[in-house]
Amino acid sequence: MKTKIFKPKKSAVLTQGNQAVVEGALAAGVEFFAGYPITPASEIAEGFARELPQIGGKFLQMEDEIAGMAAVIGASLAGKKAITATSGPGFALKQENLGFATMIEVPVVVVNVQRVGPSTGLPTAPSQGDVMQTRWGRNGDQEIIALAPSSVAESYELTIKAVNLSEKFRQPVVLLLDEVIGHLREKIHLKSKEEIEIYNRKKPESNQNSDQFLPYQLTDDLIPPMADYGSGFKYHTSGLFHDQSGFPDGKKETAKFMQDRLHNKLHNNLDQIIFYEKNIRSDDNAAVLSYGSAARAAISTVNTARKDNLKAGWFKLQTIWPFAEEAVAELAAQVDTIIVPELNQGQLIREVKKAAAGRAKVIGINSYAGDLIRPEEIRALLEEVL
Amino acid sequence: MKTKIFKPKKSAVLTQGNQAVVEGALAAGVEFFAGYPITPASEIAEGFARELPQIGGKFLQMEDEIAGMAAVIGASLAGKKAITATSGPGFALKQENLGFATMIEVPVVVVNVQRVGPSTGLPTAPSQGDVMQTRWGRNGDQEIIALAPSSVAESYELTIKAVNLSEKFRQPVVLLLDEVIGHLREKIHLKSKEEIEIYNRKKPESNQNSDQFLPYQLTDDLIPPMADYGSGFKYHTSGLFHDQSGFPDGKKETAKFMQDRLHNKLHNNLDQIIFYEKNIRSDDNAAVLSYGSAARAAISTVNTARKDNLKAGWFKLQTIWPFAEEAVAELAAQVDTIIVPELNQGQLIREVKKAAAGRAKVIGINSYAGDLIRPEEIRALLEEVL
Amino acid sequence: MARGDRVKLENADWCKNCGICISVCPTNVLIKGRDRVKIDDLEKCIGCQNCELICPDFVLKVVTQDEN
Amino acid sequence: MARGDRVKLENADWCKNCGICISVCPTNVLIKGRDRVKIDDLEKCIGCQNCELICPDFVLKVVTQDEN
Amino acid sequence: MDFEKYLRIDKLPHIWCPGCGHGTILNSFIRAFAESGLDQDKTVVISGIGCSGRATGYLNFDTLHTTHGRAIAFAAGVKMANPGLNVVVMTGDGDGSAIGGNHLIHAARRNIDLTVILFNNQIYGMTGGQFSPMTPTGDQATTAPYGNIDQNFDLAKLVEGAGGGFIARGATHDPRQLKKIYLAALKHKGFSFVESFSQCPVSYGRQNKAGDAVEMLKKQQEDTVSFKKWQELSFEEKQGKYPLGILKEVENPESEYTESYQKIIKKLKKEEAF
Amino acid sequence: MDFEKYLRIDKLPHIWCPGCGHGTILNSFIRAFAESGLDQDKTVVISGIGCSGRATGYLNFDTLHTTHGRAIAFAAGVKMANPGLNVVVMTGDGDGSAIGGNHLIHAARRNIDLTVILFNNQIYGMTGGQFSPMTPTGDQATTAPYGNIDQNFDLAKLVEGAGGGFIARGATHDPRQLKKIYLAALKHKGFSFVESFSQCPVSYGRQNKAGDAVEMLKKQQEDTVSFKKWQELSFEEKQGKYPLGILKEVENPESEYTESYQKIIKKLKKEEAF
Amino acid sequence: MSRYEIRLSGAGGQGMILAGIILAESGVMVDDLNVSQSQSYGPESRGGASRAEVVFDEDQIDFPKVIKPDLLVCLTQEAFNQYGEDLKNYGVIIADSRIDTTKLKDKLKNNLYQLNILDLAANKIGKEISANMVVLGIIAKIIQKKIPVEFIKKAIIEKVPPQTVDDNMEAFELGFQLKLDKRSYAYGRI
Amino acid sequence: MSRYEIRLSGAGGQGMILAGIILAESGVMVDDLNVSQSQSYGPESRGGASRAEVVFDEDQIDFPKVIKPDLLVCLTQEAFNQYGEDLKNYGVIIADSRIDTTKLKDKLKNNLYQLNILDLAANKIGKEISANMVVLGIIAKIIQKKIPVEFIKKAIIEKVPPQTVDDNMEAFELGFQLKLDKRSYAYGRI
Ligand SMILES: Cc1ncc(C[n+]2csc(CCOP(=O)(O)OP(=O)(O)O)c2C)c(N)n1
Ligand SMILES: Cc1ncc(C[n+]2csc(CCOP(=O)(O)OP(=O)(O)O)c2C)c(N)n1
Ligand code: SF4
Ligand code: SF4
Ligand code: SF4
Ligand code: SF4
Ligand code: SF4
Ligand code: SF4
Ligand SMILES: [Mg+2]
Ligand SMILES: [Mg+2]
Repeated sequence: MKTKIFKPKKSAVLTQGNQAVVEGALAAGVEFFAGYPITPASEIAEGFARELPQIGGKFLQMEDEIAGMAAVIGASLAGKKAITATSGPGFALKQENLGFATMIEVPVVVVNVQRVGPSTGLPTAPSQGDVMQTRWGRNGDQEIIALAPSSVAESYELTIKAVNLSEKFRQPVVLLLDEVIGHLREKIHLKSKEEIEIYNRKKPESNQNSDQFLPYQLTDDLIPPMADYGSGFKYHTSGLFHDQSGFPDGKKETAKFMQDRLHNKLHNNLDQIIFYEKNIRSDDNAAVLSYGSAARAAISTVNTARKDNLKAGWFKLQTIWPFAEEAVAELAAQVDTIIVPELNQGQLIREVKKAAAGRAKVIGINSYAGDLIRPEEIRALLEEVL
Repeated sequence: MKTKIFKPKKSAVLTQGNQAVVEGALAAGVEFFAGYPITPASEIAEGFARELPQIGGKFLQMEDEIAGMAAVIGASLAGKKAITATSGPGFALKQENLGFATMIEVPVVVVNVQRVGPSTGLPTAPSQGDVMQTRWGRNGDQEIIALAPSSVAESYELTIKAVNLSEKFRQPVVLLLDEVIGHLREKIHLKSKEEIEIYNRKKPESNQNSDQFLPYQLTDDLIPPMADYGSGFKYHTSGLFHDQSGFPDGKKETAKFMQDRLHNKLHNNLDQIIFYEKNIRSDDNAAVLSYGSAARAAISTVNTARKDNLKAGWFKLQTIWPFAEEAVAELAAQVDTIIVPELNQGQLIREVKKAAAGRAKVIGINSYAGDLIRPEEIRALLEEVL
Repeated sequence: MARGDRVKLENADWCKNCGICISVCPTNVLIKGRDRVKIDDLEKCIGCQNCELICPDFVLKVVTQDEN
Repeated sequence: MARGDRVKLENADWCKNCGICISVCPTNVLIKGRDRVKIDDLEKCIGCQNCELICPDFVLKVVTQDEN
Repeated sequence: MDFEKYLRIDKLPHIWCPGCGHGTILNSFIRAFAESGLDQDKTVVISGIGCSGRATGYLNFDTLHTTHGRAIAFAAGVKMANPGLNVVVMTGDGDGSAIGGNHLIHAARRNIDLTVILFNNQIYGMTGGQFSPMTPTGDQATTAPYGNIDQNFDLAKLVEGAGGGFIARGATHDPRQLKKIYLAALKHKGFSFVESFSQCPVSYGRQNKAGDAVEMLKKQQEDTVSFKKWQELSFEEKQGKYPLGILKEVENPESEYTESYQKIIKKLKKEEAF
Repeated sequence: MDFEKYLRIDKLPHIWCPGCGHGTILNSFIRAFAESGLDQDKTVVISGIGCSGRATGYLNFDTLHTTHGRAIAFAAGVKMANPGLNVVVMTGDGDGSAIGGNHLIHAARRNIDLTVILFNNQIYGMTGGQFSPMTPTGDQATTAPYGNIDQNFDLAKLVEGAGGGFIARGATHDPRQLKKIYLAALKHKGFSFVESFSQCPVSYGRQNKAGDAVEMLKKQQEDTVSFKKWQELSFEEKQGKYPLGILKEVENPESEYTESYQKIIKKLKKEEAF
Repeated sequence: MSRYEIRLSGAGGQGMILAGIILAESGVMVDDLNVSQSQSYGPESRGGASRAEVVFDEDQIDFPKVIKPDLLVCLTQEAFNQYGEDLKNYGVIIADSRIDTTKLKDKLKNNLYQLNILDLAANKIGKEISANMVVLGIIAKIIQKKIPVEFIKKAIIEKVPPQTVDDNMEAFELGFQLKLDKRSYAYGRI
Repeated sequence: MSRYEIRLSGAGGQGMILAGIILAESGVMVDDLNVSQSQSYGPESRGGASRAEVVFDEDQIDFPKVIKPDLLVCLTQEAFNQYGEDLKNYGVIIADSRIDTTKLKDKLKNNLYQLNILDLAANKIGKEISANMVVLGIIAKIIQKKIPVEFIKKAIIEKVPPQTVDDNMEAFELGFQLKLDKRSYAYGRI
């Protein structure tokens, strides 16, 4: 049997985006995967099936996506960093339990390698059509953290970040790739253990009296310490609104308090959650704001356009949700036009428009039938507005 | 056995919102229900279980919500007007097949009697937390029609409208009630057959040659005629992007063409889809924009406020999606402030803000833990802004 | 089980007066009360635990008599 | 089945050369070709239909000889 | 019985209706658990949504009240992540055999070491009496006002058909047997399934004019017979009768899922060592 | 065989790989259908997602290519809405027994008059060879690089456990029998289930070094035996062998679901008449 | 009548919800009168406090729930403690005699009628469960100018199981006969 | 080298994707060279035209797919028809000799090398499937100034099944030996 052992490798490797997710997750300490295969995300499951048993971790192929989502939540409660991966239609099936994970505050990462929808759509073509599904695919208002890599290297980096954020905020995190990034092979540099910052969930103090343990304790940072199953706390968890003890009481005050805490634990810490890169010069009149695979064309276009003295800059979101409202508002105050290329009919542009609130013109470039947006298209629009 | 036969009844009756949905659906010609019970929507299933066999229609309790959604789509393809009902968590489970229904253009109505989420949340308390889930709960961009009644009478009326719209546009329609409207009993007036306008889906001409039949024919109105199963056309339907013949060809042009047609068949006809009521006087400075149960407090407040000479008006959306962008933009041009009370953390207000684009101040009043918004709260804010 | 074991309303407050214990008692020790079950004649109790084991509400406990 | 029934490459274009038909022919009528199956010796065909029934690609049809 | 040890006393009395059999199931379960010698701190109990789903709130273990129908899938994740934990699932007939039917059969197929206790009250109790896959044909339910036309599952057969290794059926009228079965199920290495007949005097009983809990228990007793006796019955006599007891027990700890996985890990470690 | 009548000739050749057994299943199906005397115009064929799911694209009926795993649920809706239609479901082992397992057992339980043909190639073919609930223990799959540790279902037993009335198993190496079985299944009033062994030389065969389609068919033949013969085998001889043929057929058209429902409608009509 | 709001509160199982529905049904029989009826669901409805509300209005009923009751009925201490002081200043409180009302705000003392509803039902009808019909009788008297007593009786007959009609009507009459003289202004506001 | 784009096209099963991956792997061995490699998935990848792309750049690779190839390989008529004219004006087209190239735009005629790749593989190696290695040999020669031939060979050895290494290397050498003289400017642009 030819097996690949996960161990420090030569640092420069040719890696597929989907495999980079596997490498990133393992580097961040993930020990559990459960899921159900689907194009174009199956390589992630396959990668974990290969790698996890080698480090004593567990790979579980479940009967469907719903079960896969349930199993990773269970594994996380049992103390393991856990991840699942799917694509649009399967992501829809995971939503109910994703909401449950938010409610009971379980760290877990959900990867969605997007393909063109609606429905079965074009299973092997790229899309960014699940940006809004990520934010709103469930009942209720709850926030979610979502990151979107634009390269194989970023797939590796942001997977590590996703795991860390989920651990830090006791919160499910979604990683949005798309078919192009998932299947792209690029040369990337893997990091050594020392180079990687890892965050592990806060646990109850070891001297914590188990009788007084509050699994949803109100702490200063609004993030309750989390006890592994089997560590003696014998605590209760429920998808009903619950008080600090974890028990539902049916009271509206309790629900209100919890809704607010869930919201604030993220919104008090946006600086730790929202990542973006930008290159905007003080005299740029237009900016191309993008994320994921669309960012590749965006940056490429701006780089060439600048050689031709066009006054354009770029802004690349790595964190999609919560949306970088402030930074984008600032951007809108600076430039006249923001161009938002997306592989959908215009999803995140809605947030950009809201943040811009009329201060800058916001124009979308949309490809929603499986083609990448090409630099020429963005260039043409840039020339038009500049 | 004590059974209630569905037949023309005395016109004024005390009816629960959930029962009004049943009455409305039957009046509109619905002959099929499939679903899975869930609080606070179960009375809808129970109503159909009682009524449908009496008119020769079919009630099917399936093993879960996914199957319920599938079955109504199947029934619709077999030529019956079909409906299902659920609440937030079950609605999440229906999303994948709801996307399929949009893709293959099947008329079907999905009722969601909203309760407080996320997750199991507060199952017996009202919410408008699924407004965004309705629009975005699936993979891809596809549009949806969604109506939201604010009273028992409107539940009856809008159910009829929902069935009609779904038939007319070969399109799933979502009806968003909430726990209060669903369980409220009000005196309503049922209509006689003559008073009700019914729309039946367009079918292929009877002399249509079955060999030349194109199940997704490009027609002027962009709505292909729909053949019942068993009527001899032997056509194919798929959740993959397909051409006029119904067969997928994997081509991006086909996908693009189809995405655009699906979008345009609704957007070319917004006047037939978007319903609202308003009472804005030319000198009103503020408007309360609302929908569903929140509209009751909104209108009540405005009516009393006017007695105290406050310059306020109201705007009640019956159609939530597609959003009444134009009408709201117009409203924003007229008043200084738009108040948007919602039983969520602010969902439809996002659309209002986008439409207002800075022309009016848009302020939300949000209750998201199971309490109704009360007239006093709106009044206080009105006084503050006026 | 030691002779002299007898039933006790260990968590009387939890009793919902469902009557199941009464129906399984071989010696008619228990009877319905207004809000909860009552011990009619403790002396008849043979400590068989039928009632304790079936009570859905954890009300009853068979204890050695001196605990009672 | 009338005597004289013989195999025919009814939809030759669809043949994927998988070889299944060859393996089920009792009289070695068929052989692999470059892109598709070939009839080696039609005369050996006994019209048993083994090949027609198992062909996954609807290539083969047994017909009475004069149709061939 | 030391209630305080296994119950969350401060959460009692529970919300179940007077005479609800679910309480008897809990009662029998904690006795079985006490006798099992298993480590309470290393035991996780997981439930779905329904009246039965509320069981976890009263049990003094690590407890998880999940989404409707998915408890077994959560449990599989917990068990795989830490095979050292004892994992018990408490589910309803709707939760476990309607929406959750798939997870049930797949867990049985994989032979993963879970103890699944299905509270079968033959109805959706929590939502007010819609029929479930366990409601007998002909019965009344709020969604079967003219009598249920669905055939009900024989869950023991279903789980056996799925490959389950330990299959048993108990009933609340015989808590002694119920306890014994739970004990055996807890001790069984591999997937174990216990269908537990429970009476729901409210959501099932009222519409079916089944009388109060006491009458329902009497009926339950009449409809059931020990597995041993049942085997001796003629085909005709078996109709409408359900055998109680351990119906199947295959000792095959080798094929238990987490063990099989562990073997792969061990094997790879060895390979690496070379 | 009049291919033009039952196939969409213009869609052929199909996309299946050379030697894929799915084509043989279609071949046998259309022959059975032709013989059945059923009205082609009144017949709907519904599939899920997978290589098997593509079957509907080639069949000249009203055809529906649904979402992954849900074909049976769609079919139930079609059949209930118009019981006059013949409804056939074509599903894969992943589609029908993994994600769609619940719909399968519930349709069997209800005894709704569908003909379910499950293409069992023991693998997720379409997505490139991940193991399915039908992949034998020990086999290779892209998600089981160290050998599959899952136990596979015996689908016939599962469907029987769920209450299915017509259960059969056929295999592509014997298309004559396959056709006969399909014919019987089509004619059976009530739920009928035919597991159909199919070879996947690409997604299954390659990783398992199973050779080409011809070799796989040979192996298939070795692993199977007629139901009649199988019954005469000793317990040991049965191991690893699958019986082929009609394994169970209960004639009970009375309990067919749409009929039972029709009875309610009739009864209510009568009541109204008074 | 202009907007008139009734809140019925008690324990789960005391039939307050049925009473609310019957009141609403009687309102339906009045031409041009609008009716909204709601109740509390949720944990409270199984045990704990239970609440039913009815709003009548000749105009359109904008807000469908009770804003401040004109008429409040409390059958249990728990219900009284929770709702007892939430009513219009001219509103009427009907409380069962078993309830300790000493803590009621002084300014509301005048609005309070304390009546032996439960005892009447238990002793005269022999079923405490009939208390809801006693309550309906009391309310019928209060609102009889606007909703004919016959309509309420008709609604009772339609809504209760046939074999219980007699008992229920008897309980209704008991309630209707109870004395409610001293603060007749309560009637005027209807 | 500055950005250099290669597109390999042929039929599914001709190993174009493996060839692309091997090229990319060889680029990884070059310090400070960035590499992006992609391919077409979808219906085309099972039968029909198949496509693999490799982009090399010493700078960061912004757009990861080929914008306009510097080097285009077509093994089938279908691939040639689809991609044949989409390349930089100074780009190089490598087409198999079986392809009818008469319809190629005149201005591109000079960019075309037509080589008997498939025949070489079929006749000299005995397996047409080795054509992809012949192609790699040709490309290796073209890009040897920037990517050492040894790196490509090493990548081949790593990526093909051990027992096929010899055949594959032989095919590679066949390709490498093919004459490519007349338009040497193609090399200069690398
Ligand atoms: C996704 C989803 N669908 C439906 C429901 C509503 N629901 C809650 S419990 C339940 C049925 C409970 O029945 P059962 O499992 O038999 O438990 P019981 O209450 O009878 O103990 C249903 C349908 C839900 N909470 N979530
Ligand atoms: C919700 C969802 N999950 C997963 C997939 C991906 N998917 C498509 S086909 C398939 C498996 C197909 O296997 P099987 O049913 O055995 O059919 P086969 O291809 O082997 O004929 C999977 C997992 C999907 N399309 N949708
Ligand atoms: S069984 Fe328990 S709850 Fe029921 S009456 Fe007896 S003691 Fe009370
Ligand atoms: S222990 Fe036995 S005898 Fe005593 S009260 Fe209980 S059931 Fe009766
Ligand atoms: S079985 Fe059919 S496809 Fe295969 S080689 Fe023979 S004719 Fe061709
Ligand atoms: S019909 Fe029979 S004998 Fe003739 S070619 Fe086919 S398999 Fe051979
Ligand atoms: S409704 Fe039935 S199952 Fe639920 S608590 Fe009451 S008696 Fe028990
Ligand atoms: S992958 Fe397997 S199942 Fe799919 S078409 Fe190819 S051989 Fe058939
Ligand atoms: Mg139940
Ligand atoms: Mg398969």
